Amino acid sequence: MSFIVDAEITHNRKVAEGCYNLTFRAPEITGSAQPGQFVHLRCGPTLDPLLRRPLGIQGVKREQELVQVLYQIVGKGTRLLTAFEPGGRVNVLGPLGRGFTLPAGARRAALIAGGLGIAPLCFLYEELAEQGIAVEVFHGVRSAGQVSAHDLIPDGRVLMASDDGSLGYHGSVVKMFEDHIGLETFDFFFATGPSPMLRALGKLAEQHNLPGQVSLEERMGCGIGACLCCNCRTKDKDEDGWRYSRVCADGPVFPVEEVVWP
Amino acid sequence: MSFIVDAEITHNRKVAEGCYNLTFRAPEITGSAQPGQFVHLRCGPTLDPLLRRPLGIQGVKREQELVQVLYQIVGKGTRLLTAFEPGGRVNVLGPLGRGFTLPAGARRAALIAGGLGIAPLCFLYEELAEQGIAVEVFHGVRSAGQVSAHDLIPDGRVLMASDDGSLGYHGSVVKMFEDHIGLETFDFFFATGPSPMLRALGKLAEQHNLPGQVSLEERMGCGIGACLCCNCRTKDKDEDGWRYSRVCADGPVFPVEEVVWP
Amino acid sequence: MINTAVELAGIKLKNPVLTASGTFGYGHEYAKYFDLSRLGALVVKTLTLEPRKGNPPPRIAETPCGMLNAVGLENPGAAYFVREILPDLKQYPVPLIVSIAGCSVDEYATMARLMTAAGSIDALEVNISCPNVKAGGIAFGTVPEMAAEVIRAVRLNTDLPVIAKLTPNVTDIAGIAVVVVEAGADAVSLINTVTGMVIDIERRRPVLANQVGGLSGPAVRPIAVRAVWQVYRAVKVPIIGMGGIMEGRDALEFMLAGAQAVAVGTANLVNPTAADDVVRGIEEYLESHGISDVNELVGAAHGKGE
Amino acid sequence: MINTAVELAGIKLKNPVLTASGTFGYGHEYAKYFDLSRLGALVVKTLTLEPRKGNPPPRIAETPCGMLNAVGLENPGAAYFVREILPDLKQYPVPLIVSIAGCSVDEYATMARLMTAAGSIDALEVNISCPNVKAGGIAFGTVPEMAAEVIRAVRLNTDLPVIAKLTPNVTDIAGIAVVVVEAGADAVSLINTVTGMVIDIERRRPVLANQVGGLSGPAVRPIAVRAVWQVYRAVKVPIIGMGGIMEGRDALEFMLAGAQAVAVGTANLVNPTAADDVVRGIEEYLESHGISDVNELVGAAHGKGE
Ligand SMILES: Cc1cc2nc3c(=O)[nH]c(=O)nc-3n(C[C@H](O)[C@H](O)[C@H](O)COP(=O)(O)OP(=O)(O)OC[C@H]3O[C@@H](n4cnc5c(N)ncnc54)[C@H](O)[C@@H]3O)c2cc1C
Ligand SMILES: Cc1cc2nc3c(=O)[nH]c(=O)nc-3n(C[C@H](O)[C@H](O)[C@H](O)COP(=O)(O)OP(=O)(O)OC[C@H]3O[C@@H](n4cnc5c(N)ncnc54)[C@H](O)[C@@H]3O)c2cc1C
Ligand SMILES: Cc1cc2nc3c(=O)[nH]c(=O)nc-3n(C[C@H](O)[C@H](O)[C@H](O)COP(=O)(O)O)c2cc1C
Ligand SMILES: Cc1cc2nc3c(=O)[nH]c(=O)nc-3n(C[C@H](O)[C@H](O)[C@H](O)COP(=O)(O)O)c2cc1C
Ligand code: FES
Ligand code: FES
Repeated sequence: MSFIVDAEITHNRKVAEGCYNLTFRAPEITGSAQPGQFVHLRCGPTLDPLLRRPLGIQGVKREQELVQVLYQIVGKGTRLLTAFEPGGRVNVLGPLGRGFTLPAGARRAALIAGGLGIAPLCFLYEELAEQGIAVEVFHGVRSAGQVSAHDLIPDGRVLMASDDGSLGYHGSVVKMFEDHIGLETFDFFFATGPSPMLRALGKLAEQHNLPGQVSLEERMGCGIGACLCCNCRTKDKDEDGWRYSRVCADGPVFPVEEVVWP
Repeated sequence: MSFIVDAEITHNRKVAEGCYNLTFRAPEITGSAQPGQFVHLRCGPTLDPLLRRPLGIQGVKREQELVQVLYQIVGKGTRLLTAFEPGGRVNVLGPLGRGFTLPAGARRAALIAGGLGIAPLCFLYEELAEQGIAVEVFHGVRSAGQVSAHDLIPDGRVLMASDDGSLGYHGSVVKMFEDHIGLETFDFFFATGPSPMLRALGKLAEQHNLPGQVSLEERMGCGIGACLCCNCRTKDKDEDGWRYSRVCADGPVFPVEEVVWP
Repeated sequence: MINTAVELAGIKLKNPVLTASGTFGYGHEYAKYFDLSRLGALVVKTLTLEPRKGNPPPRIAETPCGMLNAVGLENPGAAYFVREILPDLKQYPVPLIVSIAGCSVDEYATMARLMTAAGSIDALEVNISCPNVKAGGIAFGTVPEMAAEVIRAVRLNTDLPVIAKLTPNVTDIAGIAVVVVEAGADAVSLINTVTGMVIDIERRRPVLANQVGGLSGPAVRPIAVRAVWQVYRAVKVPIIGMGGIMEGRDALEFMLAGAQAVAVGTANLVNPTAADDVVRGIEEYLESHGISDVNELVGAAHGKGE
Repeated sequence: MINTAVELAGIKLKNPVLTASGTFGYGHEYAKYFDLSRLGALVVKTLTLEPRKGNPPPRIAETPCGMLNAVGLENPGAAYFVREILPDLKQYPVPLIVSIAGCSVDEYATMARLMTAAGSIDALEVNISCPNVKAGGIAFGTVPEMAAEVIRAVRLNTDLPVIAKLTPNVTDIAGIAVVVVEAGADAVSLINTVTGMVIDIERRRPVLANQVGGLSGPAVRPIAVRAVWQVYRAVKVPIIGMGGIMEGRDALEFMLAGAQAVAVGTANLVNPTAADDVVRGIEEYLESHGISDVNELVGAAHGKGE
């Protein structure tokens, strides 16, 4: 079930260069939101921009009925979002999509994020921690000064990687994770981030036969599975070996082995 | 000379149902603005609405470099204007158009306004008062509770008319003014308001051979005389007896005897 | 009592608001957000004989007050639709209009036969924007003779009302309307999307994998209203108007221009309750303006003597 | 050093940014807001042989991210232009392109002769969106043969570069481009406005006195970029791209699609310095992307093998 809510904004603050934390009150959403699901936001009252913007749910505070998202200024829509003020309203559709699911029997999980992909993993982290799953977080950023899992998950086991080496491991988070596969054993991984990173991780998972789930991103229209605008390839038994799935409704989270990488 | 200014907003308050007072700081504009001129405003940061909105200048405070306008919620643009907050910015082009001019030798003037047409006449009133011209204000509104010249020009000689009789004279402001033509003599009149009112006044002026100036309204594009979108008919010596003038650049104020009423 | 019911090529609709093909899936996605029986009729995503995978991603690009889509007629095919989806659709007490397309005249004819045989369908909307493979990929809808041929073939293969859906990508949309009506269309739908393109200046390539896409949304509304206005003067059959309808007042523009019914498209993507909101907006206008029958508005903007 | 100069049908422009005819008057209104010599070239409001009063008001209506205009080619006529305006225009050190139109092929020919004789004009832009009185008011630009005939007549009556300005209200704009180039056009300008309509639901009449108007502004940009893309593949002559350019990045979309130059139209109405802002935006893009010559961008979105 999902809802259209004119939600009261309680926070909209810069947390790092170009990156903001938006919190709004939406009991309809906190009631059922699952880690890996997203919300679809209108960025203003006019017809420009026209479409909603999808943002992963970073966390919910069920008692206070608050939903938190973390967003980065990319273009027109996210830039307009920065002008939203506490006390004002944001029109939200959600929670949407299929979130992460924990396979039966998994005891140790790796959470692997690139950039702001860390947001939905914060939510997942909390749920896994509650269920007593051992979790290690691998987070890659471009450089120090960006939002980092260290700050978002202060009590977690977090390893940071940065492209420029200014924070933690020098290199890609996938490479850092790869180095760890030999050292530790994970029953399962959950990953979010830009498409090239997930693709690299997908190859790695295949090589090492690692089960996991990845959260994909694609440009969206409706967000509810109706317009077929957010397609990605997934494995299928037909002659081509693949079919199109809808990131918004069949995903955004897919079992890594089902994804056909572009 | 006119300017494009990202002006700081100092006030944006409701003054009557559906009617707001917007004040912004724009030394470029206060420097040269004349009564009857207008400013052309952008109503938001996006492409919707696309066009600027013309609003007459209600007054300027030269020392404080403030420009005041009075606007009424009509549609999309003016509705968006109500959300502008002090401290924020409004993009203004102005001052634009040709304002009122006092004919040599005039000693007694009538200012005749319908509805929010009163705004530019407030500015004119001040200038005329400074020049020692005797002024009587005739203001027509739909009913009591709307912005009235009584409040805007508290120290002036003001006569109110209302369509429903709830304030002052019961009937149109043109009719009220007509009743006064016999009683008093005016060298000149200045009028602003909706087109049917000005047309009625135009006929009256012709009958009584009263000289005056009227400020016309038309939908505008550029506001600076380039696009030819804001045409009105004025008298001309050609075979048709009229030509198109540009409300934004040849007006908005025209000598009443030059206007060809639709 | 205010009447919002209209008749469309023999089908009685409780109000003039339809969903635009392709923007409302097969209905059930939206049933979560409002009661579908509030609609005048349900128009489903275009179906073709064989399943189609459609175009690779990205399929969508936002534009000022609009969007481009290049879904490429992804659909599960006629057989699957009849077997798996149609039975489900019957649960909604609302007239059902099925949109069909094909890459050859024969395919259109077959689709008409199959859908008619399937039963519980109230009308066929023929999407003639499909490329004609034989004519080198030129859309059927852009050439009067080809458009007429498709409609004739459909007409011969169904006893359901036939609605021809026209593309605006032509010099003379009224001319196309005239020939499809002569060929047997009981109504015309307009407009389909306008061909457009957005280029990503960082990648220096078109945003859409398909390069060009179909422009829809409020940006095209003036084009659509004009098309309805022109077609209303050219043909006698009812018109279903669409293109950028976001709220009741937009729908009213179309009706005043001559549309007997309207369809809500892109707005569904922005707001899942949009179609219902449009119904309500029309009702409110009729009430506040003291108009007792929505049919009075149809074509009213043409005035008397024109 | 970054090069922003382009060549357009033999004219050297210091940058690819022009003004779109009809949105920049005869230039001097804008000279108050920025130095006109910043422009690649000045394109003035379309002129006809006789003065034209144009259409009654209202001539403008706002639409989502766009506007309709129905100015109706108001202009003071060729003689007045040559006598009163042209001498003034010479003061601006910027190439001058004069837009001409007529209601008959002869009138186009005469206009070409007059303007060529007037001197100090760098090129003629031929606005073929004008209705052909002999052909019952159908716009010259919508029928390939008529478009070609107009361009041939102009070509025979001038030694100035001839730019054909195309209308998007056609099924196949690339086809029209091909015939006007064959008829002698040295360049093509696209797009002119898209026919549209807005209805006032309170008055229940079209907003514009002329009923229909021309849609322009960001709303039409995807249509215009697509047109440039298609025409670039069809002809070898330079293209001047326009339609909804508000800032540098929009202009770059057109160049990447194949435009050698761009024109800023509606944006001038929204912001008098828009054309200058576009020049600056292009310069900034070139700098920040390390591109030394703007010509490298022309058509770059078509990729290599296509
Ligand atoms: C399921 C999902 C979850 C996401 N979660 C987050 C998150 O938690 N935090 C965050 O900062 N970003 C997230 N994104 C990306 C975010 O949606 C885009 O950055 C945002 O839509 C950009 O909008 P814009 O107007 O600023 O950019 P513009 O480039 O102006 O947007 C133009 C169009 O492209 C779309 N678009 C642009 N980039 C993306 C993208 N990467 N993915 C999908 N659509 C895009 C926009 O939605 C819009 O329709 C998520 C995307 C998806 C699909
Ligand atoms: C010279 C001049 C001075 C004006 N001074 C004032 C003033 O001091 N206070 C005030 O409240 N109003 C004034 N108006 C009218 C004001 O411009 C319109 O009410 C306003 O533009 C409506 O915009 P909107 O977006 O709210 O309405 P919408 O109806 O959504 O606007 C749609 C389009 O129509 C135009 N439009 C609508 N109504 C008018 C109108 N009456 N005149 C011109 N264009 C219109 C808009 O500018 C816009 O382009 C003046 C108009 C002119 C021409
Ligand atoms: C995502 C999307 C998919 C569409 N798919 C179809 C389709 O399958 N068949 C069809 O006839 N029209 C299709 N259309 C066109 C719409 O039905 C409609 O004609 C057009 O979008 C204009 O209306 P709008 O502006 O309200 O969306 C589609 C439009 C969109 C936006
Ligand atoms: C108010 C206005 C007047 C116009 N007048 C003319 C004209 O006289 N001749 C012409 O060829 N094009 C004319 N046009 C079309 C523009 O030159 C341009 O082709 C079109 O508006 C698309 O560009 P834009 O979206 O940047 O405005 C006019 C456009 C507008 C908005
Ligand atoms: S965004 Fe519409 S189906 Fe996914
Ligand atoms: S608004 Fe452009 S000329 Fe007056």
